[in-house]
Amino acid sequence: MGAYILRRLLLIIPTLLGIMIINFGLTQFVPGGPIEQIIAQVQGEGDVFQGIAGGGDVGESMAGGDDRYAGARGLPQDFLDKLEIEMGFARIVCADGFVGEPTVDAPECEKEAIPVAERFLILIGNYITFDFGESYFRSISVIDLVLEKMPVSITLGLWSTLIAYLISIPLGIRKAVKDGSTFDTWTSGAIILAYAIPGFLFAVLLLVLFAGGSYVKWFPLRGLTSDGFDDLSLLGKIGDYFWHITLPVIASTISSFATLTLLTKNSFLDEIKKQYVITARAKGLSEKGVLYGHVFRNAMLIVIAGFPGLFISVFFGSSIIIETIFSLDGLGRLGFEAAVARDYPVIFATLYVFGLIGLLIGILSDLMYVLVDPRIDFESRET
Amino acid sequence: MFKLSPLNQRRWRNFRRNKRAYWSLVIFAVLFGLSLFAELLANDKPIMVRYRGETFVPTYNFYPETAFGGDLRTEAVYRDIEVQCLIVTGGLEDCWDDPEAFIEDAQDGVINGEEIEKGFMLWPPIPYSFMTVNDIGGTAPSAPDGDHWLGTDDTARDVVARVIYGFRLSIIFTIIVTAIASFIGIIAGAVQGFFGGWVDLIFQRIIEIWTSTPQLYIIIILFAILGRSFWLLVFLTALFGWPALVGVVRAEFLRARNFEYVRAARALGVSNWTIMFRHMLPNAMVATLTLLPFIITGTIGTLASLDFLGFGLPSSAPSLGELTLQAKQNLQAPWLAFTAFFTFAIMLSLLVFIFEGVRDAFDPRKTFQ
Amino acid sequence: MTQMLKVRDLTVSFRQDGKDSFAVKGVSFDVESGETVALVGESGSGKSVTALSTVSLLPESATIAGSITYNGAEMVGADAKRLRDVRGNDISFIFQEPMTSLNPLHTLEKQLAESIQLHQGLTGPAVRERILELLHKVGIRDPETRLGSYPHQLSGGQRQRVMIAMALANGPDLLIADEPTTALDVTIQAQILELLADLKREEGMSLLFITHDLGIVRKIADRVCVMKDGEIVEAGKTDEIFANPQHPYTRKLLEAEAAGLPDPVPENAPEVIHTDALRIWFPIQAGLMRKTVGHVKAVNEASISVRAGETLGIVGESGSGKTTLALAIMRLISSEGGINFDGQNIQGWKSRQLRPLRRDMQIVFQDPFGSLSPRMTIEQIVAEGLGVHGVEPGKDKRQLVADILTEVGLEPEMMHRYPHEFSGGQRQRIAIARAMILRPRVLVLDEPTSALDMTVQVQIVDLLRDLQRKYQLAYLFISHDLRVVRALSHKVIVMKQGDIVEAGDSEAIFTAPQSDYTRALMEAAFDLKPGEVLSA
Amino acid sequence: EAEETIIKSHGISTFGELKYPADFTHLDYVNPDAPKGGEMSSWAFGAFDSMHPYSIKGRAEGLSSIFFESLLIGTADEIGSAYGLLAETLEYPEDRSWVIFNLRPEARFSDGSPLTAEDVIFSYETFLTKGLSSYRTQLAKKVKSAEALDAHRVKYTFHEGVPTRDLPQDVGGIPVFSKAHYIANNRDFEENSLEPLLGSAPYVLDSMDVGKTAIYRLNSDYWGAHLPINKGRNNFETIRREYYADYNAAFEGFKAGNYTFRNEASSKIWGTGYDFPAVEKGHVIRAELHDGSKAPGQGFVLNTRRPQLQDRRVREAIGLMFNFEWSNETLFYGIYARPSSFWENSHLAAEGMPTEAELEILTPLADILPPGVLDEPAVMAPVSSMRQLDRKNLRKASALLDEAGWVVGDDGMRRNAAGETLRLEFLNDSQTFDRVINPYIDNLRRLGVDAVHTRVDNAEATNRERPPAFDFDVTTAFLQTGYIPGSELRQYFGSETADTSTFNKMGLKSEAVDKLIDVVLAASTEAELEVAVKALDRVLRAERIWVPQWYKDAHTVAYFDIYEHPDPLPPYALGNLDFWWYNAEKAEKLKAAGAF
Ligand SMILES: Nc1ncnc2c1ncn2[C@@H]1O[C@H](COP(=O)(O)OP(=O)(O)OP(=O)(O)O)[C@@H](O)[C@H]1O
Ligand SMILES: Nc1ncnc2c1ncn2[C@@H]1O[C@H](COP(=O)(O)OP(=O)(O)OP(=O)(O)O)[C@@H](O)[C@H]1O
Ligand SMILES: [Mg+2]
Ligand SMILES: [Mg+2]
Repeated sequence: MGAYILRRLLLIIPTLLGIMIINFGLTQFVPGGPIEQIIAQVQGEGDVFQGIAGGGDVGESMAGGDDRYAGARGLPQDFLDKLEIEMGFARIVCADGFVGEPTVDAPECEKEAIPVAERFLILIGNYITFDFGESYFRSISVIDLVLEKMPVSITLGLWSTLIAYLISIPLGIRKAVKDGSTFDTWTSGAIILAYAIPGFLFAVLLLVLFAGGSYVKWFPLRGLTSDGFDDLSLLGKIGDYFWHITLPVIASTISSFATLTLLTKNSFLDEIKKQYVITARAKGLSEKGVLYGHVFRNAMLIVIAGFPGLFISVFFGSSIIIETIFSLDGLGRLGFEAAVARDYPVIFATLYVFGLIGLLIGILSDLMYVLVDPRIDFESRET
Repeated sequence: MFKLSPLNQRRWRNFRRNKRAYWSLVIFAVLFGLSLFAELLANDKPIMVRYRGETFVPTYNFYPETAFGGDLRTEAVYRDIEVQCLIVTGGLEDCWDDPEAFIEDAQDGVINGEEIEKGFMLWPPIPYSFMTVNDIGGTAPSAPDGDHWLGTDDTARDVVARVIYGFRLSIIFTIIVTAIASFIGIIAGAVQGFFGGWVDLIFQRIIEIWTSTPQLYIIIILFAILGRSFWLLVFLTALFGWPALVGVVRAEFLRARNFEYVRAARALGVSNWTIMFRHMLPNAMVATLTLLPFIITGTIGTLASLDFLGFGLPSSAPSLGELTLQAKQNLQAPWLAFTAFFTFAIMLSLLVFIFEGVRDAFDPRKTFQ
Repeated sequence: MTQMLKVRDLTVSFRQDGKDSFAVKGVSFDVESGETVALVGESGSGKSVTALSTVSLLPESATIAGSITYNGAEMVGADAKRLRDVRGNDISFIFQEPMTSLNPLHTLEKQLAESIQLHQGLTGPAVRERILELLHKVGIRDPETRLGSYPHQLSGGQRQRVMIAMALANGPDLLIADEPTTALDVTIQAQILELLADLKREEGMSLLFITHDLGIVRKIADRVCVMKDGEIVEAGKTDEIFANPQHPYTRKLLEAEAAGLPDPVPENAPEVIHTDALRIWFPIQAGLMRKTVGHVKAVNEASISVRAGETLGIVGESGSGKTTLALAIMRLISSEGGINFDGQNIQGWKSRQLRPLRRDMQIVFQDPFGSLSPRMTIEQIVAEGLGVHGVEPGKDKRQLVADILTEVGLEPEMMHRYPHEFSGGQRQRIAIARAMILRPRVLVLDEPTSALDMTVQVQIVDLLRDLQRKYQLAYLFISHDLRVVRALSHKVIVMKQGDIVEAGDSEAIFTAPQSDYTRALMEAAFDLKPGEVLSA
Repeated sequence: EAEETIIKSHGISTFGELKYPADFTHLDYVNPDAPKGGEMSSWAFGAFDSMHPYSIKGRAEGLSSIFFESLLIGTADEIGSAYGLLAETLEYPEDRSWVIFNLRPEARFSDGSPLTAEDVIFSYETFLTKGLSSYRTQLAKKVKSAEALDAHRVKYTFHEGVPTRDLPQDVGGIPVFSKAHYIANNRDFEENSLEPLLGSAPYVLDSMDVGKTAIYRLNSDYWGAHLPINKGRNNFETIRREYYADYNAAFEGFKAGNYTFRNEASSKIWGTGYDFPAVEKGHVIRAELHDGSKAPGQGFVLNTRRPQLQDRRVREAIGLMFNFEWSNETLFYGIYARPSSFWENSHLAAEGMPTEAELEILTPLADILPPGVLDEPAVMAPVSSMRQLDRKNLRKASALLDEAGWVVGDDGMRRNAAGETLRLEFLNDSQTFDRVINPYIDNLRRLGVDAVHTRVDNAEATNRERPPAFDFDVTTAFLQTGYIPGSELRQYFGSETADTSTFNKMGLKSEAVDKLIDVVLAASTEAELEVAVKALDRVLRAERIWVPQWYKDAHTVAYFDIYEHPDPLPPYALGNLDFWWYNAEKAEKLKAAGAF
């Protein structure tokens, strides 16, 4: 086992490298790069979220604003060159004997594109030293950027997974025990309906019904906390926090019961009639004792072993759509925005860091298998 | 005739005994079967046209307007009142002026005292196709009424027609994708779990690399190269979908390979693949069977969210995802939301019940009344 | 004496595929307190079902009619709470199939501790003490080192003893023991029976004992009920029944005994199996990192040899490595040392290479239930080997299956059923049928008759002999039932703690055992006085 | 040269005439007695993470330029005029080859420190070296030098040979920030920051909740409150901006009174959303206020680089198939108007038959003009019936295409002699346009055109629409023209830029247009300019390089009944942040009625 774990740990290196190569390679083929995105931005074209947020209108993309400031529009080449250099696509080379600060403006210097392979090596070199660079579009290091978005993602991830598990597992077990009863039927119906509700529609519905100006206004429309959060007492803060997250958490949880509940139910159905369960019953254990003490571990291998993975979803579990609707700024939006805006430092760094975490969690999750079921090992079975 | 083995007969009987599952299957089959003939159910071309004694079948054939006495050589637009007038009156020139009145007049077969060759059109029950942009005399989306039973969407297209075609498209899409993805996923998971060792180590790494590839980029790249199309999306969704099952199947196999009956099968000299698929898979199917209906609807959901993000099917395609998106953007038109919700809910319920029935039918210990 | 358990007109039917089949048809009997009642009878006659129905442990496909009262309280249809209180505390169960009856994911300690804590409220070190005491009583060697083991790390007999320990943990008033000693060697068996007798004597425990071993019945039972086809065909005092059986079936049962000797092996018979100092050590791993901290030395340096048409009996104490050795020879677990089949050293062959050989080397597993795929019907299971290795031309697969089922005493109509719908003995026969249908040249039989009543046992022994004669089959026959071993084996090896302590011709070993251990075995098995030997 | 006449004035306009004399007391369109106080709150889309609007990094708060004033300031009722704000007066020669601004000595930054020539020059230089690209290059091309003559005088000298007409206004419009503050805080102009630079404007940052809310407060010590140009303006005590990432949420926020002023951009919400309780109770006022500003020139541009689009008749036929009337009614709740001209909704749009003066310019170019310019009225956008497919236009378009050699084949598709179909790909990067484009495509296909719709993401669209790719047939663009058109016309319409300009998306290369642009640029009086632009407009329209889409000629606003505004509004601004004011009495009443 120790050897296996060591092997897995060592394999992280080529895997991460593979991930980076594939992604880096991919970005070479994506039509439009960050420079185009900046051009689009400077020209005042649509926000990347307008589509998702919906409700935008065809008349709205009318560019406008400060005509005078923008002057006659146009992006000069030297500006684009400078962007390229700044973003690491090119560098300045100067003729021999040039003294002073190299700039594109100097006649002896010119811009030279950096070859893809070299760019990749530079990137990997930086990453090995955990230097992830800055976003193209904001003066902030990628790590800070991610940390900035964390609270929202953790909030949504944590609470919705917690609620989903706390409800689904007992419910699934009960359904398994009462398989075929009316209870089973109506709960199935309910969770399926909940699953079928498109999450974002539900979110909007909640918003309109409980936070808007047409019906009741019990909950706030956006954000994680109120404006005066810092001045609140501890209790007030907690209250304020939960007050804010109620709607988004409900919206992001509503559809997550179905799979887990049914998975629990069916896994239990499979185990519940086995001989060892009868043994447990014969011991005089209570039904709960039998179900949770004996069947659970046998039936829920997948679910239990999924717990480390769950941990990830706790951190990154928020959905872009829920975030958008409730004006929350989390990793969902960050990721999508970075992808659409071709903000490569953010994309690569998040891939790298989350990739690394993911790989470690993968190992943990496999170890969980062994912990849950000691018969499991990962060796080859050629005997 | 295809004959079921006694065991499968027993399973089928068990399935039928589960009323809920059985009727879900029947309803689903009927709905899907009907939707296969969507062109005859909802179309902006008549099923049949009778013009000057000749019969035309526009659903499947191209006829220029000139074929009916019109003046354009492009395809006849049967919903146009002028074209309708031409067909009914047998091609009278006067149709250009006041077609409504002429159609009225032609009902008795005589116009201005002259006998005409009266024609007719046989329309499908829903005389709109999913792409038909209608003149609704107001602002789209328009509310349900006699013409448009579920109203129209924000491009003034009939929602019923879009749901019929959308149902077909979604089901075909998801069936293909799910079949491919679960096939690959199950095999991959099974191989990994069963063989373990280096097979597992290498395969897992490949999957890890694959799943951390930004799918959006691959979609954008391929769209840019190959253009947006149904089959490309099928391909892409399957490509991204298969790792979903690998983890669970692998885990189940890792466990099941230690069971005594696997050893017994091995002692019999059964080949590895048979052991995997005859002995282990049926016992490692719980998660798969449970997840399958959700994978199926989830695939439709994927399609929807791609539409949502703007990387889905072309916007004229009858996608249920687009309908949901519209529902969100047009809160003033709740019929869109209701339609989307009910379509999804019905589809999902049917699927979940069917698969529950399948699971039960395959469960040796389940008793049926 | 009071009537502790009173069964009246018990009828149990199972619902299968829409039809009802009756397993128990109107059975009535009593167990009085302090009394031992033995339930004997044909395999599949409903003994286990009857026992299970007393505290409602039957699967939901079963319908129970009639009445069962325990200490005057009705158990049929009793509420869950009531059943819970009775189960485990008042009435304890030893299940027929110990291999599958333990929770595979719980350690011994946990499984045992659970019962104790539940009904006795003990905690902490007291629990552990009690567990060790129990394990010791049931004859588990070094119980401390076994506490952390999982069931799959134990031998069949060890598991069975854990089951027994679990059942005795709370000092039940009534112990229902469904073939509790099938996987135990005779010395341990004697120890267990002694233990039960002690409990009965000291604590007035009643015992409902299901067994095929009439010797045991004679030794411990006060009364006997004989079952056949779901009915009690005869009941009465043990002595009377044995002395004067009324029902023809009872008579047949009493008479049946695997007797006789195997046909001699032809002189020039080729050697088919041969092992060279085969060694199987299981690593003992600890911690999450699974570091190997030691080894369970299951088999040390075993060298055996079997010729065509020859039977090698393997006997020895429970946990001595018999099953392990058998599995290693079949190349189903890894081992060190040479394994020769037909002169080829197959050690280290890939499974693909081995596959063609499998037709010729088959095994009947000790745990029949576990070895049957739960979602396959008997037909599929039995026919599977044919599918792999091909059917002789002109033969119908289903017909072959039906034939072999008949030969092992099962009705061919049952072949569309799933494994769990059979009785323990029936499953064992299915496992035999599965192996036999291939007519292998080497057959390993790991306790193939432990769950069979005497009549069927005789039938199987005859069948084995028959086939051996006809096809020159070689058998490796593992059993605790020395009578059967004697009836079948040409040669015998005796194992103890992984070592072969004695090997030689069957007659020689039975009549002139050399080692102390063998001698002790013989004495226990054949009721000999110390120092006495079996006559030739 | 000494005999140069130097003009010294309180303001400057493109062609010389200023509406307001030096001693004006207040702007005509403001209410000089407007009360001060209250709060103006509105919403914005998305989130912000910067308070520095002059860097491409970060998402700057939409009003974050509010902190800065410039030397000159424009008004909402005049075009091309600017009056001194930080500058008391300005001096320039007739040829405007340089300009000197005399700063108001009392000018102060918000922290009370004096604003001097040094700050002006520093700001200018910062913009020149680190400002947004477009700004930078424009400045560098035009301004030769900038110097502080003394503490309150700055002089800009312009390059020779560049048109100088607008340059004094251009340099006078540069925002001024405090040099001392910049240096003390170690700022980098190119990086985003949440700490605004120090400016001199009436509003200062009150507080913010990053990404969610920004509040600006009127500076009670504002140095310029007494200036006539500021009379009746800057009336709100605070200005609050609320960010929402979702349109629905934003609208709900308004309904609930989280903010009180909404410039409704969505025709859908305008058409259907305003029936909530606050409207019904009369708490919310819904008004369509006339917008006198020029339409932004939004249209489908046709890429004339494509072989199939080189024929003007094909382009006309394509234009005929867009049914604006139907779209407006069915898709837009009827709130849009249709532009025909590139200068729609302004006095510069050509109308009817060419006038004498226009003919004077056009006739010499008769040979190279597109047909119909001289003898037909200015091209108007086609009018369709309310039926989605207008048969009249369909026939007309069919005839045009037949004439152009695209004939209908047996499958109903049009093909040219080479057998190619008439392919037309709409490149679109906005989901909201789907419902406009799809019916249009539907119509085109009925015409036999092989029209398809390709939706791509933003970056890809930019990539394909820009040089060197120009890889599209039809796309939506803004052909932005100015009230006083200048050299940008070349970028939009000139042949020299056809292969390199991001703005000449249609790839227009027309000699006549080039010549007319020269005429426009040469215009020296307002009247001349108007005639020249109209002539140009006629030709551009006759080229049929676009299918005009729509524009909105009214501000659709909704606000809680606590604000008042001058009536009538000036033509060129809504001014809700500028010259509207707060009615405390009404506000009390609403509050009492529980509106918030
Ligand atoms: N997987 C395993 N891991 C560790 N120890 C094991 C494992 N399998 C068997 N053992 C140990 O090896 C020893 C031999 O077991 P084996 O099953 O061969 O005994 P056996 O002779 O067949 O006994 P029985 O008669 O009770 O069936 C036992 O002590 C058992 O606990
Ligand atoms: N779950 C079940 N479903 C259907 N039939 C069953 C089921 N369990 C047992 N049977 C049948 O009931 C009958 C009685 O079974 P039972 O297990 O009581 O036999 P037994 O007397 O204990 O036999 P053995 O000595 O072989 O263990 C058998 O014929 C068996 O096939
Ligand atoms: Mg039994
Ligand atoms: Mg054994």
